[in-house]
Amino acid sequence: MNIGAMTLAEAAGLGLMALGAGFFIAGTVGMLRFPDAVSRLHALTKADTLGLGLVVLGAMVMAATPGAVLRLGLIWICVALAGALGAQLIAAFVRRSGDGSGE
Amino acid sequence: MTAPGPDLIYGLAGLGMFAMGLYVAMTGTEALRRVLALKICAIGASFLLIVAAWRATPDGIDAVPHALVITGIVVMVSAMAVALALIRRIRALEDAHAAAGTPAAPPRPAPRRRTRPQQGTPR
Amino acid sequence: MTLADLLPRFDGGPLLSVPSTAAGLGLLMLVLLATLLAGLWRVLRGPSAADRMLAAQLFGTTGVAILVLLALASGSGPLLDVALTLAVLAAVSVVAFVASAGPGGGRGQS
Amino acid sequence: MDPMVIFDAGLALALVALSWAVLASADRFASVVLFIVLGLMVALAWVRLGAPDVALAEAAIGAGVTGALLLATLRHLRGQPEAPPSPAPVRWAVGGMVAAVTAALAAVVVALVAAPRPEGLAGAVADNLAMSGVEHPVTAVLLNFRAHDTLMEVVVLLVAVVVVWAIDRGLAPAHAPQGPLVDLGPVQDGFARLALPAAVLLGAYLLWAGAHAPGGAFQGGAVLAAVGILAILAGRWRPEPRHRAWARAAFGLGATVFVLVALGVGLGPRVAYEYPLTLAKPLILTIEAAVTLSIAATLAALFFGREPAGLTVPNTVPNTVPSTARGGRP
Repeated sequence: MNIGAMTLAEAAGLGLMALGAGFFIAGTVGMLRFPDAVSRLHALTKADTLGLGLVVLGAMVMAATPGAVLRLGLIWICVALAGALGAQLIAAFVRRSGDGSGE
Repeated sequence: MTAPGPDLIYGLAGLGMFAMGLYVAMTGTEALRRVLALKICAIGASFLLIVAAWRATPDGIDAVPHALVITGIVVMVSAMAVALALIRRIRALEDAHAAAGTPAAPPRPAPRRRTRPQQGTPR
Repeated sequence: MTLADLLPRFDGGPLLSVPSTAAGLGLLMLVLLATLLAGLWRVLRGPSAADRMLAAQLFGTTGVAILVLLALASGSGPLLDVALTLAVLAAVSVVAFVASAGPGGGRGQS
Repeated sequence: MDPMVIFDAGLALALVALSWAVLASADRFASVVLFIVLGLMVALAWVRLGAPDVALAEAAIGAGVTGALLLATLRHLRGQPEAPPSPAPVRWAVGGMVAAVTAALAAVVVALVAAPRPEGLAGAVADNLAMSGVEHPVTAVLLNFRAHDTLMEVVVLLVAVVVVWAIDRGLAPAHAPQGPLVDLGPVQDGFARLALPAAVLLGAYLLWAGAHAPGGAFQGGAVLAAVGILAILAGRWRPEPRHRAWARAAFGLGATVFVLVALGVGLGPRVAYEYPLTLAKPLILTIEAAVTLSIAATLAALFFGREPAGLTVPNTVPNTVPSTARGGRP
């Protein structure tokens, strides 16, 4: 395989992953700084899921084998689903118990 | 060797976990925490095995220690399940005693465990 | 088995070519680990049970990302299976939490 | 490899700090959640140490089964006051002993790290891998070279579920709730419909992958058990007394097949588990499939935590009545 193309793919993958890591940082900052549990849910559902999506996309660009690409896609789908479910359940729980305030 | 390798780093970390787990398992007074302490102790011991395997073959898999640790994980989850069942059982017996001895015990939010007839309408 | 040929084996290292990529991946892993460590503060502090569970979910996502990076850096496909297992099981603990926290309460609603 | 050294050091620090936090936290719920997070980090560390099989087992059992088990038990402990700490002399004595043991072990670890690399058993395993019937060394060790260990492990699981069922028999009313614990709502329902088949597929895939890559009976069984746990939690499946016969069959299946294969091989000129080369792979896969089913059923039963008996409680404890159906769900 052409070496120039490989490094280009790797550079693109690393760039996507770095962007994803930025979203992870944003998610953590959000989780630390937002005032209550319900707004902290944003960090889980949006920032980290998007961050993982970018990391997975970068990994797909770098990983050449179809098996790896397939599994990376499955990983992202599963995490996104779990994040959505978790956010919904936790939000319902907070609403039911009413202890979501910062205290 | 300038920088410490993973063997030293994780070996010492595993040792620390082993020590903390052992101490709390022996001195703790709360059952659940002692169970957690035992599991942490087991993780620390597993770390020593895995580090030994890593030292033998850093680039491959030394399968015998790995198989031992996998066996240990499954045995530990069995032991943990039995311990937790015992804890639940002890709690049930304590509740039964409390209900039998002092009917005016402070109400506990025990939603689906059992209803005490003298408590009137449940929440 | 044709499917087996499609899936990368443990010893196959086709994912990585240049050392600079390894350094980049290592740096990214460090960043993700740092966000994990910072997030521990939320689990320790709470204040509510929901906050702690939320942070734990977040750690699951970050851990999956670190595993993906590790799989790339070491070129071993089966690490993706570990990540996939974590991803599939990510929901179990949160469902167990909400179910066992029971109607109307975190802990200590006395 | 400089970033990776920092990564290792950070991860190791996190492991120690998390362990301390689990053990020292005043809040039971916090320590259980921290413990779940600890399991995740341990899996990462094991990946770093080149043990993907162990990481997979820890991820499957730690993330799925153990966390759910602990959270379910936590519910029963709600409202229980914390016990006072042990008396100071006990703590000092134990602390001294633990410190001495740890110091000795630390000296051993440091000396071992400084020593030249040991040979290990990897070479011996690799030399005989071709005769084991599988291509993955860990599976070869678990189901061929040290199959007796694995049989004992399956028996331990069997004993555990027998004990757990025995514990909850008799005096007090059963401690587990009936029906779905809380109404988890339509989203959860849809998720269960989607996730349960996916997880079943993943479990089967891990079982199959174990022949040539990390994976195998324990990891696959743990993932399948997580399916059962999700189904129980979501109220999609409720263990009932009439399921007991099936459950017992599933618990015993793994050990039975394991022993039968040993007897079948051992009756010939060979010793037990010295599989004939042509039959090795089918025999190992048969054992693994049976063991996977057993592990899945056993772990799910351990999570449920008691025998699914009817609610007729023997009339030995006064002032308790079996829990009747309560609909008051907010």
